[in-house]
Amino acid sequence: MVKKLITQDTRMFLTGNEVIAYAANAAEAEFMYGYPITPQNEIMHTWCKLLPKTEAGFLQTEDEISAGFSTIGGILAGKRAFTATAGPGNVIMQDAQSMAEMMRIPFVCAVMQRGGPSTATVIYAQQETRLTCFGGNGEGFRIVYSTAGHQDLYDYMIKSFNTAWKYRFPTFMLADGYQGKMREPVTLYDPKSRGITMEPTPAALRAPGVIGVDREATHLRNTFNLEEELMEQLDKYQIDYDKMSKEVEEYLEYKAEDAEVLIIAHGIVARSAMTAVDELRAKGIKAGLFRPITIRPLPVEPMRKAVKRAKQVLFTESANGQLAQMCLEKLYGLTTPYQTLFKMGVGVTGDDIVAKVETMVQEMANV
Amino acid sequence: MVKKLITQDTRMFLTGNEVIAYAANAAEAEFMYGYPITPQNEIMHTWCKLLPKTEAGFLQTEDEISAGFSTIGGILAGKRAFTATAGPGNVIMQDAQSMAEMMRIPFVCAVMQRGGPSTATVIYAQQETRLTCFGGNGEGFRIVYSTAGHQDLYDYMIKSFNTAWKYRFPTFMLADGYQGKMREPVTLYDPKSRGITMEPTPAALRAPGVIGVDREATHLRNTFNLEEELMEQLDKYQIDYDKMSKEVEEYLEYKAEDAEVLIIAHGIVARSAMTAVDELRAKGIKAGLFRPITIRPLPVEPMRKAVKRAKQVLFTESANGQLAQMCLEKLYGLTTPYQTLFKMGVGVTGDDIVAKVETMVQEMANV
Amino acid sequence: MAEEIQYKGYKVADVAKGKADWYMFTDLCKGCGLCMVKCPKKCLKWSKEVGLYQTPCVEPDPELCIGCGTCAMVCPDSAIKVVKK
Amino acid sequence: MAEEIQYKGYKVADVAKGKADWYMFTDLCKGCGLCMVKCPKKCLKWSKEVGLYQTPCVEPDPELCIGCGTCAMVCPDSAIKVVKK
Amino acid sequence: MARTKIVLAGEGGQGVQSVAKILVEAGYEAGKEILYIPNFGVEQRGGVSVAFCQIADEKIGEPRFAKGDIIIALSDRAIARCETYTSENSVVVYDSSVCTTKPTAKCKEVIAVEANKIANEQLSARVFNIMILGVLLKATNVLKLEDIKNAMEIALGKKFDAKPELRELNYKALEMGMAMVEKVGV
Amino acid sequence: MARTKIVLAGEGGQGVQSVAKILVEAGYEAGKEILYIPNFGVEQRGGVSVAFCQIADEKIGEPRFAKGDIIIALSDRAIARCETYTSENSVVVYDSSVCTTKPTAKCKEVIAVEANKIANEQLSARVFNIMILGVLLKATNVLKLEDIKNAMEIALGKKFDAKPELRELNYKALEMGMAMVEKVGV
Amino acid sequence: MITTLDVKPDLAKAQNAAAGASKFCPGCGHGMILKTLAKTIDELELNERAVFGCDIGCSLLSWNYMNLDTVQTHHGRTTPVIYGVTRANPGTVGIAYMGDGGGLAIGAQHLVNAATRSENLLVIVANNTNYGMTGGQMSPTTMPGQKTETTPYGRDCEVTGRPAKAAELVASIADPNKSYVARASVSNLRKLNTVFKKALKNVADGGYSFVEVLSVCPLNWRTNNEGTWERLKTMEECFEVKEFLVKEGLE
Amino acid sequence: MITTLDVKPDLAKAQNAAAGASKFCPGCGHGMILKTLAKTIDELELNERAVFGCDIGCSLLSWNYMNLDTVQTHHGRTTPVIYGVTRANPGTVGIAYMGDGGGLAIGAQHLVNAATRSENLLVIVANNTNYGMTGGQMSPTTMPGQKTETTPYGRDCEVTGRPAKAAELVASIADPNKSYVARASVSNLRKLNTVFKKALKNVADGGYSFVEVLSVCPLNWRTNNEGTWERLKTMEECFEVKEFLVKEGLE
Ligand SMILES: Cc1ncc(C[n+]2csc(CCOP(=O)(O)OP(=O)(O)O)c2C)c(N)n1
Ligand SMILES: Cc1ncc(C[n+]2csc(CCOP(=O)(O)OP(=O)(O)O)c2C)c(N)n1
Ligand code: SF4
Ligand code: SF4
Ligand code: SF4
Ligand code: SF4
Ligand code: SF4
Ligand code: SF4
Ligand SMILES: [Mg+2]
Ligand SMILES: [Mg+2]
Repeated sequence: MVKKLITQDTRMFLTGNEVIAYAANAAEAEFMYGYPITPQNEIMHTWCKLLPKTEAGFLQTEDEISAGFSTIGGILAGKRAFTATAGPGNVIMQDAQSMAEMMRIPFVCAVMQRGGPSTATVIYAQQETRLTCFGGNGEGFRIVYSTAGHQDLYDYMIKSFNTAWKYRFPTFMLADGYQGKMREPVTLYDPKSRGITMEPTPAALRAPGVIGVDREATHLRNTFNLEEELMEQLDKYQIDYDKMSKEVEEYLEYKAEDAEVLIIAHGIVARSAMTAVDELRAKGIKAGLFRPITIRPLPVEPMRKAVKRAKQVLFTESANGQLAQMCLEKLYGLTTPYQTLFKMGVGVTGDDIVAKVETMVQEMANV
Repeated sequence: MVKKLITQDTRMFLTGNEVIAYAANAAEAEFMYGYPITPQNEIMHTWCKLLPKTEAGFLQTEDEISAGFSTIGGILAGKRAFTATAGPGNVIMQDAQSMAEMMRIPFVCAVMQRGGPSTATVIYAQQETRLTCFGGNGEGFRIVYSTAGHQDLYDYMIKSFNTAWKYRFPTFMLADGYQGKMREPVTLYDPKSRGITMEPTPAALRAPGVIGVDREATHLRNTFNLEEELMEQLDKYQIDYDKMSKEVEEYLEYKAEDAEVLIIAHGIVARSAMTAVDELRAKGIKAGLFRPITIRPLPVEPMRKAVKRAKQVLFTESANGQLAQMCLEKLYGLTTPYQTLFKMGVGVTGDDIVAKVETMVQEMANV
Repeated sequence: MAEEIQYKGYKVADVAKGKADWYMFTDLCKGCGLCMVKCPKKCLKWSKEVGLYQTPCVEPDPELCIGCGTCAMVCPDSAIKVVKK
Repeated sequence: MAEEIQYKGYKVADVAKGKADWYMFTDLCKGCGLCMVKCPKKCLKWSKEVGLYQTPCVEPDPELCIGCGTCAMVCPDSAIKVVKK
Repeated sequence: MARTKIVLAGEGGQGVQSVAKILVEAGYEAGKEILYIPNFGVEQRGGVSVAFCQIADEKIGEPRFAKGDIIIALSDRAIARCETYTSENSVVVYDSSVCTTKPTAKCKEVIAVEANKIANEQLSARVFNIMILGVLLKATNVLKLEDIKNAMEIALGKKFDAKPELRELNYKALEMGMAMVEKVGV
Repeated sequence: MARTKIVLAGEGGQGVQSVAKILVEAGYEAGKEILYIPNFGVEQRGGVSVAFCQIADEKIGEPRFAKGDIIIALSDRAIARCETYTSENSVVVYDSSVCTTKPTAKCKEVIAVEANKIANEQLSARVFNIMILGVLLKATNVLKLEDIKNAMEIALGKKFDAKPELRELNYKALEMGMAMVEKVGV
Repeated sequence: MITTLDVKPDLAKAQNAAAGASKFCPGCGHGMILKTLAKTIDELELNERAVFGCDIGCSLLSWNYMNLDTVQTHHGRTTPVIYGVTRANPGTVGIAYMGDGGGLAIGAQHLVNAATRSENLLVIVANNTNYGMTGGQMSPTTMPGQKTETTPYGRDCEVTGRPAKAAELVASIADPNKSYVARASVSNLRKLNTVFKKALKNVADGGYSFVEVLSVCPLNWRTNNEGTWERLKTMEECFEVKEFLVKEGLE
Repeated sequence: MITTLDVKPDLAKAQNAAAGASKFCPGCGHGMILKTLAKTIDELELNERAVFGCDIGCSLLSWNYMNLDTVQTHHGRTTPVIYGVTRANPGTVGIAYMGDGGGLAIGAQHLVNAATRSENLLVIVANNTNYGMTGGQMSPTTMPGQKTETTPYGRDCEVTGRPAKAAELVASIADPNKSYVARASVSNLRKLNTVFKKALKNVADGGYSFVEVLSVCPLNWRTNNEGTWERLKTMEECFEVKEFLVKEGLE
């Protein structure tokens, strides 16, 4: 058993990467496997620094492929194990993630997005949104929480473990380099104090019992001989996925109730949007925000309702419409006009959004 | 210079993988780099068998990562080089493909889809559609042709080289295990005889001229120090991409003009849809097909028109709606109701589609 | 747990001058013939009986077989068993 | 092609008993001090002048410097040049 | 729009794909439209081997069909595997000298042949698959004997030239195969 | 909804991030809402180092802002880089004893300080950045001197304890920095 | 005459009898290696401590071959999965079973780094000098002149390099105080049994073991029974069968 | 007093003067290695035949350092890009420049397979015993007891393995008839120049060369000038500086 560091509510002024390491410990995570990449390094650094106190485990692997697959090994051994990555690391870790997806392994990974495609920048982006939701050669049987600051990082890192082990879909906490590197105050707590019990993490390999006496040997595989066998398996997953979705979906509305211009944004950009909404409201423009927190699965029904109510929609992202694509699929049939404010790999500021919404309102008035 | 094997129209009875190898030679491809994976192996086998005659080059690399990156090396050296992959190989080759995307390298790759996620099956699927269009940590600045049989394989393999080198976006020919392994008659030809001239393939590294005298040294990179530098670059790509799209978009309509039920399908499933359309028409149901050939970029305008005309739409895929997601994004605002027939990793037959459309028509009548 | 599995096959009794029985499990034999080559007495022949893939199984000449068990050890599919008496 | 680049810096003339001039290119010096340690005469000192990152550059004691060029060879940024006369 | 859909299934060693290849080659040479998909799984040998063949007069649409017109199953596992490809309009042929089970899926007609036994007893175990080719030729009835013989020449000509008696043996097997279905009268 | 947005930019060796860290630590300890993003690129050293700091009374929304209220640029390259963060409402401070150029972007006010020169001449080159901290403290005017001193104790306490004269030196630098802006009167 | 027999085949407890005949081709070396491995596990009574991982390549066909907790992974990725297990659950006897392609080509970074770190597991590479599962292409260990689908005119070492020597490579980097490294062959299963015994003992004691086994692939070699054994002899001339590194005290 | 000088710094023709000061940290070993490499290229007059590839890691900062055709690739992927070039355009003198992380960790499969095939290129691994660019984590070559961000209490070889020896590894697998393998150090740039000369000559003749250079990373080592050189001495005790494989006839 690992030693928990946070036993009572503690307000701290940390970087987001530090927050994640603390959150993993609070969730009683036992092992981290990883390969360095900016901007997630300090998760590992903090985790390593704390090892004498936490008595947890750590392995620095030879690359992200190994990090992903050894994390799978740790999980199959029945440990609450996790990893973290970003950018090109996230790309090659899809190899392991697609296996976790096929084998329903409760894989937990913090993704700290950086610019793309390719090595691009080490700084910030929302360009791994699609990759994290749907990467690999599969159908996206995954759960993805998109966070918007340090309290989220703490809350959702803890939650990710429970979601993963409860539903057995690979679960990602999608953040970014800003969140990882920035400092802001955050309240750390013992999950127990919030009524959160950690899901058990039964071993798949070397489970209790003697083989042939108490139980059969476990034979795990990800390969099928027939197409039909594969489809049968995946059709079952789809049923589980749909059922899980209703329980897991999360979103946040900010002054969306009476919004004429509805901003749809996720992660840190949603925070800029909140600043913008306040400024716009101050200017007499009825703006509001719909922020999906689970971007996979998307909270489809509330989103459709919000869009239906609005006169105009603005999608804004630090990417070229990766969230927008996923949303628009689910919004088909509605006719509320939309515009976009996409800045590939660059932070969207409140000012950017204010300016854009002002022109939208202007144009609308001119029609 | 490689020797061309096909100098006059030749009808042959080949597997699709053989067709692709012949097509690459017809396109005067000079080098293939690759790593074996079912169901693309016979492209390599055929290429290797023909080497004494073609005098082209081949390198079997240590994995798909190396295959992708060495293909990039060959292209930068000014050779019409290519590779082929599938499934989990396609997943890890995204590492190289994202670099090609960032650096505008005319990367050419034949993707022979198999079941997913993970190793899954070696047979057939359309589950790498999203991956091939948008894989990696980027925005999908790629061109993807989806083929539906051997004549396509020949035509579009040749075309892929020209598209890639003309527009300098990575270009993929997306097929599948059925197309790769099945045999049907096909007509091979010399591209010249069809008025096709192969685009020149200038070297980026060791271009003509003495450094410092005739030209500056070439310094290629994919990494930027500032977010803004990255965005500036990508914004330019977007402009190029949009311009290219108009020239490159391709689609096929089959009895879609007056279709009440419009089937949207790509690749080999579109062929089953054609069988189904004929059967449905025979039964008095006005069915039609819209088949995007370029699935990235999508032929948005014609697709919107066709959907608008129809009373109902059916998306059908051997996947869980990967094409549908991309289409629905672009169809936002329309209200034609749609249904889906998705078989993950399993072939969709004409009978499947006929049955589905019949129930759709039935339901509509009952409303 | 695991139910009893029934094995089909044939027996060549009293090989090695009666000191051993030689068994073939036909549902396991794939007819590869590797055992034949390794038999020190070269006394294995193709049988009339077919195995898993409808290909011939093997059987020893009981006169020549010394019951050494090499064939059993070599067989990738454990299709042969030699029981010393 | 490449236009002429102008280099700023300073000169310590007549080191090695007048047999060489010692030059510092201040836009190249990053003040790492590696040269100081490798100087066989240990005659390099921090300068009043600052380099690329506003950190001090180095300069030799012209009396002690033997113009051997070790500092120039070692400098990762080619910030030193010793010209034999 | 005549199109014949054939499913041929058997064990790894039975030469199912070789038979299918000769059949489709014959069809191609005869100017038909052809579409042939060999089934392939992860096992190189073992598992049931299935060949999906279509022979038509016009361009073929769907590459993989739902139900076959003619289904030939050469082992118990093949019978089981083929159930899914069987409809009320299918004719199912199986080798009763190999299989211990019978096809039970609803279909137009079930035909039992004893190719394996007859090949073993009257000719040679090695031409069992050619006998099956004869069955197929007759049962489908879209290709001519000459077409098949030509295709056999392409596939096996070299072997035949080396051992001319082989040609006769194979022709014999082919004819005996054809006769098997003739007798039951498809 | 008081919120102060600060951009601090300089060369790798100038201690920009250390100054920013003390400033935000002070704000945090004083109970303010804080959001601090260090800029980071691929170069470990070299390139302009930028710190984006926000100090507010209420929860901070946008992590990255478009325009700063106070902009401090400590080198020519920093001046250039900061143009984009400058609006008509920004106050721009630069060190005229280091920079050879002047800020030219439209803004409310430009203030030249000579921290580098004064630090070198009157105290020590090493406390140049603390002098800048003094400038910042005064220019922003949202934190108290005591807050900063506490934060300095957290960051540098150990060093101070080892060499108590260092504490005095740093306090002096801080005050001199504050005085620089006082004089010009923000 | 075939009847129901009253004896049972000689299967080890560590073999999964319920899975029936193996999924390998007739005469495949994988069967010989695995039945020997299973027997060794029985002998050392490691059945409850073992975790068996198989790769993509024909080794995947062993996903239910062993009567042991088993995980079938991705091509080349069995090593990281298994050291992931043993890192998290020390005391586990982890076995990573793969082909020459999975071991030396796509998984070479894991081979090298696990050996350098001398991770606590047994890595077995079944070397059949080709990519069996994908239909017989060249692998890093393909022998000079050998015909494969990607060297249809025989491997030309000038162009494609010389055959890779896994055991020699691993022996040159593994920690001598922790490691056992050997090459064996399916031509001598008794010897293979001895080698596996040492390898497993070492792993059970917390060490790192690597065993390369020269194997046969009659399907892609297109050899009959005689030819298969002949080819194996040629291999043994090319790849030295011996122990390369034996931790002191490991008898 | 700073003025405009009438002399120019001693830059090789193969160095890109127009790029100004390098992007490396003060005192970084990459600068020493690359200026020596550039000088050697000048000496052998390979400027027109050379293609320089740099990795991700601080080597990426050399993307415009050389006055040569250059491509900056992905982390660990410079080797395949460069052998991709030389395979397609023989006669090219391909140089793949990377750190110890790119070479031995994430790129180990390329290191090993390019060496086994003895591809026609020069692979240079700048070994600074840590991941410089990402802020100083452990690398495969981190020395026993060395403190890094992921071994904050010092590298414990029992847990993380012993330092990897790139040159020894490569020498054990490269084709002796085609290869040159050596380890050098930035403590002796004259010697490094000699080593590069042989390595490049061999590549120009169609061979495979591998040079590991012991380098310094004052930033992450947190060393001052004295400390940096001291640490390098310790490294030289751990990693033997010598030639490991010299193709016959290569003088
Ligand atoms: C990422 C990836 N690349 C390629 C493949 C295709 N593939 C499957 S097995 C195999 C080679 C198997 O060769 P080897 O490892 O030697 O095992 P063998 O079949 O010979 O026993 C390959 C290339 C794959 N499944 N995944
Ligand atoms: C796929 C991928 N994983 C991780 C990284 C992050 N990364 C960049 S450089 C580096 C390590 C650099 O170390 P080394 O290769 O030794 O070079 P150095 O900086 O020390 O010279 C890492 C892990 C990346 N860019 N891409
Ligand atoms: S008994 Fe075993 S070795 Fe002999 S032919 Fe049958 S399967 Fe092969
Ligand atoms: S027991 Fe020995 S002698 Fe008898 S058949 Fe087997 S190998 Fe031959
Ligand atoms: S001259 Fe070179 S070595 Fe010396 S301090 Fe300056 S940069 Fe460092
Ligand atoms: S030239 Fe020689 S003696 Fe003079 S400063 Fe440089 S290293 Fe020292
Ligand atoms: S292909 Fe070769 S290695 Fe694979 S199962 Fe068949 S014989 Fe064995
Ligand atoms: S971090 Fe280290 S290796 Fe990288 S540039 Fe700085 S000193 Fe050099
Ligand atoms: Mg193999
Ligand atoms: Mg390094």
